[in-house]
Amino acid sequence: MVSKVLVANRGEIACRILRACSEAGLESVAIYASNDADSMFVELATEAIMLEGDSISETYLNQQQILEIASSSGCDAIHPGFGFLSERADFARAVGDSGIQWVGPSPEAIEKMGDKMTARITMRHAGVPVIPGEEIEQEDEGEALRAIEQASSRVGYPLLLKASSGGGGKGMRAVQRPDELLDAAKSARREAVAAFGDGRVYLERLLTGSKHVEIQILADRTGRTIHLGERECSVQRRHQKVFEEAPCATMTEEIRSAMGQAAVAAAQAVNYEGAGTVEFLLAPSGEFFFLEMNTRIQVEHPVTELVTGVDIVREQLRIAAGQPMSCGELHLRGHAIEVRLYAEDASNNFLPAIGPLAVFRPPEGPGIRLDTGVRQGDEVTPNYDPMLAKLIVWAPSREEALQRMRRSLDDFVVLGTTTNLRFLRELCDVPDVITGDTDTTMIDRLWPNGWSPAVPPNFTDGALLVAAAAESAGLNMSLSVSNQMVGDSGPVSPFLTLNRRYP
Amino acid sequence: MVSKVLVANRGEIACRILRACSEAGLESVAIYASNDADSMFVELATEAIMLEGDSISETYLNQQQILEIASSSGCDAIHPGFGFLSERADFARAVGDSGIQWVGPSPEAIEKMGDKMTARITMRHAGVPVIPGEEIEQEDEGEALRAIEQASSRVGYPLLLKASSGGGGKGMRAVQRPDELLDAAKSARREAVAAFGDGRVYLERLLTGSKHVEIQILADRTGRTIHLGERECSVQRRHQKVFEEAPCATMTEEIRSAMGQAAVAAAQAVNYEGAGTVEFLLAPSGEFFFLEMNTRIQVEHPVTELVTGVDIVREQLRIAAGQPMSCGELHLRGHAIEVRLYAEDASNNFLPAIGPLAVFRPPEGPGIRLDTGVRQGDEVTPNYDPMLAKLIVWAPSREEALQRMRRSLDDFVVLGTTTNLRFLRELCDVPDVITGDTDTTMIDRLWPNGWSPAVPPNFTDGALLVAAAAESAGLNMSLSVSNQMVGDSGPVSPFLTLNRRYP
Amino acid sequence: MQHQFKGHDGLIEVLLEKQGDHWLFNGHTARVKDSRTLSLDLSDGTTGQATVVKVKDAWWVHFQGHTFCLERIEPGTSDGGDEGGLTAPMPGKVLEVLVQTGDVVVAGQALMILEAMKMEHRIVAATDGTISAVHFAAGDQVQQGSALLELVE
Amino acid sequence: MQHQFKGHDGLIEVLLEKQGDHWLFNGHTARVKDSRTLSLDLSDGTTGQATVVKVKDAWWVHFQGHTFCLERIEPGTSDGGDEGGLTAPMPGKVLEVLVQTGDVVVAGQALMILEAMKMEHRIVAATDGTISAVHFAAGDQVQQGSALLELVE
Repeated sequence: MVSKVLVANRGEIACRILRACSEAGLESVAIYASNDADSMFVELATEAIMLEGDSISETYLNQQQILEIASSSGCDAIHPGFGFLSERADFARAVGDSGIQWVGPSPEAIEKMGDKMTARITMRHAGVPVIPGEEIEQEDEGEALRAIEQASSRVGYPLLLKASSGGGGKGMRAVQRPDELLDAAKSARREAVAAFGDGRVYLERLLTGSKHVEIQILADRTGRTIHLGERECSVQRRHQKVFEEAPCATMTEEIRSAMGQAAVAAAQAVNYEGAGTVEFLLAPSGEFFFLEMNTRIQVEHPVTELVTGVDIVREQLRIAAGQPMSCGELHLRGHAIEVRLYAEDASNNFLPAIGPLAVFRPPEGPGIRLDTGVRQGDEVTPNYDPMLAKLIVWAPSREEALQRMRRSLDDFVVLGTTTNLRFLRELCDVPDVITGDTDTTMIDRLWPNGWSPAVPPNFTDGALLVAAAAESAGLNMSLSVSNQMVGDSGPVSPFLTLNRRYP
Repeated sequence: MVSKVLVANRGEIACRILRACSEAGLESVAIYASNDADSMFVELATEAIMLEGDSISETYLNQQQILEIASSSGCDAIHPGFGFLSERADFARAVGDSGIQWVGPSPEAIEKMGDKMTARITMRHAGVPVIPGEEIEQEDEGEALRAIEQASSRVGYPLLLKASSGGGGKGMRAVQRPDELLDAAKSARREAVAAFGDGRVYLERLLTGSKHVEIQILADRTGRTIHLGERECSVQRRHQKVFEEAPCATMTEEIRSAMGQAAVAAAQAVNYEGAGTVEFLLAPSGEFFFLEMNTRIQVEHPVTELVTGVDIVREQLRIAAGQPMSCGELHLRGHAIEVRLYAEDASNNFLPAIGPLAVFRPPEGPGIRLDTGVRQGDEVTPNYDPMLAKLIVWAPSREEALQRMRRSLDDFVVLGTTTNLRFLRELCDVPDVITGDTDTTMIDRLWPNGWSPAVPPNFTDGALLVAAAAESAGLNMSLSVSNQMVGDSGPVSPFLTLNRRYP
Repeated sequence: MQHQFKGHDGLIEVLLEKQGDHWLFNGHTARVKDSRTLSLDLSDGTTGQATVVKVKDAWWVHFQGHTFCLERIEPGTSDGGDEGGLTAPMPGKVLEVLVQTGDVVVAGQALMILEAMKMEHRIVAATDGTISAVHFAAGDQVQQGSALLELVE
Repeated sequence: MQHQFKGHDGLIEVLLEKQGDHWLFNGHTARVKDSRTLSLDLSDGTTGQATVVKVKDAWWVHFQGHTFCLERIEPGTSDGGDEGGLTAPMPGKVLEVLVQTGDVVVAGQALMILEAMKMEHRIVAATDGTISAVHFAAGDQVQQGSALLELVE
């Protein structure tokens, strides 16, 4: 039985989960750091409890404190969302030991998939294709380097060195020629030790021109494990996805079926429970290889929800409560695209940006979904991830979905903080995106020297005119307000300036 | 070819159509009365042209003026939306005669379905079941009354008198006993003459306890006519729908198939083209009877879009351009519910209300669609229909859709103008709504003496506390603003007060 | 503080208490979060955010799916400790300014006299304090809601 | 009127003309719709709504999918005919009030002197007109954006 869920997360995914709890008739508890006191997700829970401490490790990563809050507030389940503690097997184990239901797979499944070398070996045993390569078991530096050298000739060049505990590109090195190998191996190990306290690396053949395609999995305790089709997430900048879609434009029924079966086999190999994602590299040849499994809900889950009609978060809650998943036979319908709106300067190497969301006006109309944890008047701070929102569109066809995405991005107004809106909009006009011929190196290939916006000269003139006219017409009355409202919750409240006149 | 579309409508349906044009890459022209200059739909068109004149007949019903604007602005198509000129055969004919494409069926189809007596006869010939009854062809009052009296004994009591040109309950009388017949017939004819200049009436058996179920139709010029399943719209107040869903909760595959075939036959009988709706009464016995056909897009089309995945407005535009419709084989998926948010006092016989939308904050989250033509800061005036928005939710099951609708209505904040939000919210808890046992008399049956909200006493106390605290804390600074911003466009612009200090 | 609202069956009196930044009434507690939002904590344990806005004389309140429109009765004179009193209650004309910048005033003291809707209205100090600014002079037209004076406690 | 903005390669000068309620620059036209929206009519026939907001010194503008952040260079003195001049350009203190309600003034005439950021700023009339209200007196503290005086053309 699950009746009261603690959501151990913040921002848009906390909003997503808290609303699902509300619709499912479950009570919910939000936990928040003091700098999140006015954030939207805090308002969506039945109860909200402030975390003591300042840094992330004292708050959202503080297992002990979160467990105590869960117990004292009478929660019988914890949903970790993604990031933070979602893939910490020790936390999942501690939650279970406290008699609280973990909304996710067993600690053992998290461990097996969390160590990439173990995952490769497990998958190979389960008959799931992995990227040709070799694990290096030696821990001693000298022995490891010798083993890497020997393995490299078997794997072949170009190759990829990857840290077993790695993630987000850390401890990863592409090696083009044998003479680069030793330096690359040493630096990859150094980085991996620094970042994860674990220098183990493995070698993989470097597959260029491949697509990143992943399969959504659901498994319940009745023994049913199904896949919900694929998502393509090849369009990445700095190893982070920005443009995701379902289905994959170049997918065939045969590959989908084979990949889906492989993903189900991967999940069953670790007795998986709940929602998870098996990531593959899909080579132009149609061959695909296991990359890793994410043992949690994924940022891009909405595109799968829109084409399958399955509410993945509701199913997570059902499965955690011991119920069978509710979805029956699945049919993919239409096409969904998600873009990630970041507070970042796409024209300056995607550097994170901060500032007030002086105007935050999402697009409207049918087929548009916005998953966000911010609203107009909020402040973007350097404290957390700079993702502001996920804009997701659905349409009957991929062409119509791209049309709808273009209009949605054109209509999306965010002022006061630099965002990647225009970068996302230009992506929609890239020929490779239009044809679906995207691969993981596309952005680097298209903009080797960095991206900068193509602005019609007349538009720059027009913007100057607007700014000058607004200044002359005295619209800068809003100036003081934009500053005052910063950090304030609720819909924009420009009256604070006035109110503050009366101390 | 269609390249530039004039939208001869206003409000939310104009927004819906203009966005569809934008996504389809079509240019668009909005026409607006001067009191709509700051309305949202005006901003969504490629061009916006103001109509001269004040009253509706001088503006949105002014065929001549609209045709001239269409010609002079180079439009090659006119989309009439619903209401206004959408079912005026003479306008459809004039549009066609000007060489402009009418987005809708032929003038002949509109005429045949517009006159209800003709429609009954046409349907009977096409083999579509109509409600047992008789048409009264006599025009002379004395002869007509005699014919009505004779027909009444064949039709049986209780019966319904309906004006042939009627609509919206005008010229309609329920007659329970023979001694009420003559008075009812005279007054129905009087009302019909006054409202439509046409006193012809017909008799129908009064079918109590029936559901209002309608079938969405699409027909293109390649000869393909399909139905998109049913909508149930039984929940009505004052003959107007407020709660619509797809599919109908009690529908069987057999009835859907038979009703769908009847609807397709009805459309084919008038060589229908475009989107249309065939309305039926569905008796508890499973028998169904033709009510009327609406030869235009319908207010409640979104629920069909959400369960079929068809973008009906895009298909209208395709069909008008002479292209085949794009949708293939249809599968209904999940459940969609629409409620109509009206500016009205549900506790005072649903009397329309006016006022500023001082706060207008729609619910957020997956599976929610809002079709609206207003935003915070707009003024609700007595000039037009008091419908503010359509809130539509989709979920995998009817139970989940109701859960989502409850949460959405709880989260929807509209302040400054009285709305039916709470009435809609209480509807979601009515046992007949939960089981799906709704019929057209449900609201009258549930609240024979009118509806009033059930408010927990603590909540009233809480609201008083909030109002008193807000007053004491000086939050009424917003007072002057709420008044000033009225009639202003854009996001709330409380600075107008200040700006206006400088003339 | 005391406020009066129009109820279905006559006047409703709300006797408001203040403790720190909390407002109390009948065992319920409210706290201002921003100019449109209050946190509400009812005596039965129900908690949540209320949204509030004033339109003309009425406070509109939304709380957990319920909407209230509470028409406030302005006290006959404005010396009822009304803190909103330093703004113009309606459009009108300044008849007389009774203080100047720097004056020390006591709660209840008349500060300005307005003429509006053919009536005279006294603007009185809600608290003791010092006048830090006077925004209008005799003869000036004022709009509804205009800030008339500033008073620092 | 003239405004300066920071460009990638130095200063950009915008020489603004006003005709009725239209603002003109380089053959393009803009009209204020409300405090956040202007209608824009470019010389190539492109028309649409622009959304605008000022944050600190920068004007943020959105037009048809493009976002601009234009940092404005404040003129050294404020007698450049800037109509925004009747509001306080930054927080500060009123040093001197040079006019009173009812005074007839001409464009360019100094109306008030502010001290802010260790500098004196003259508030000048943008047009000929009559002073209809003076909101602050010498010695008053003002906030950035506060309306200082009212001028009726």
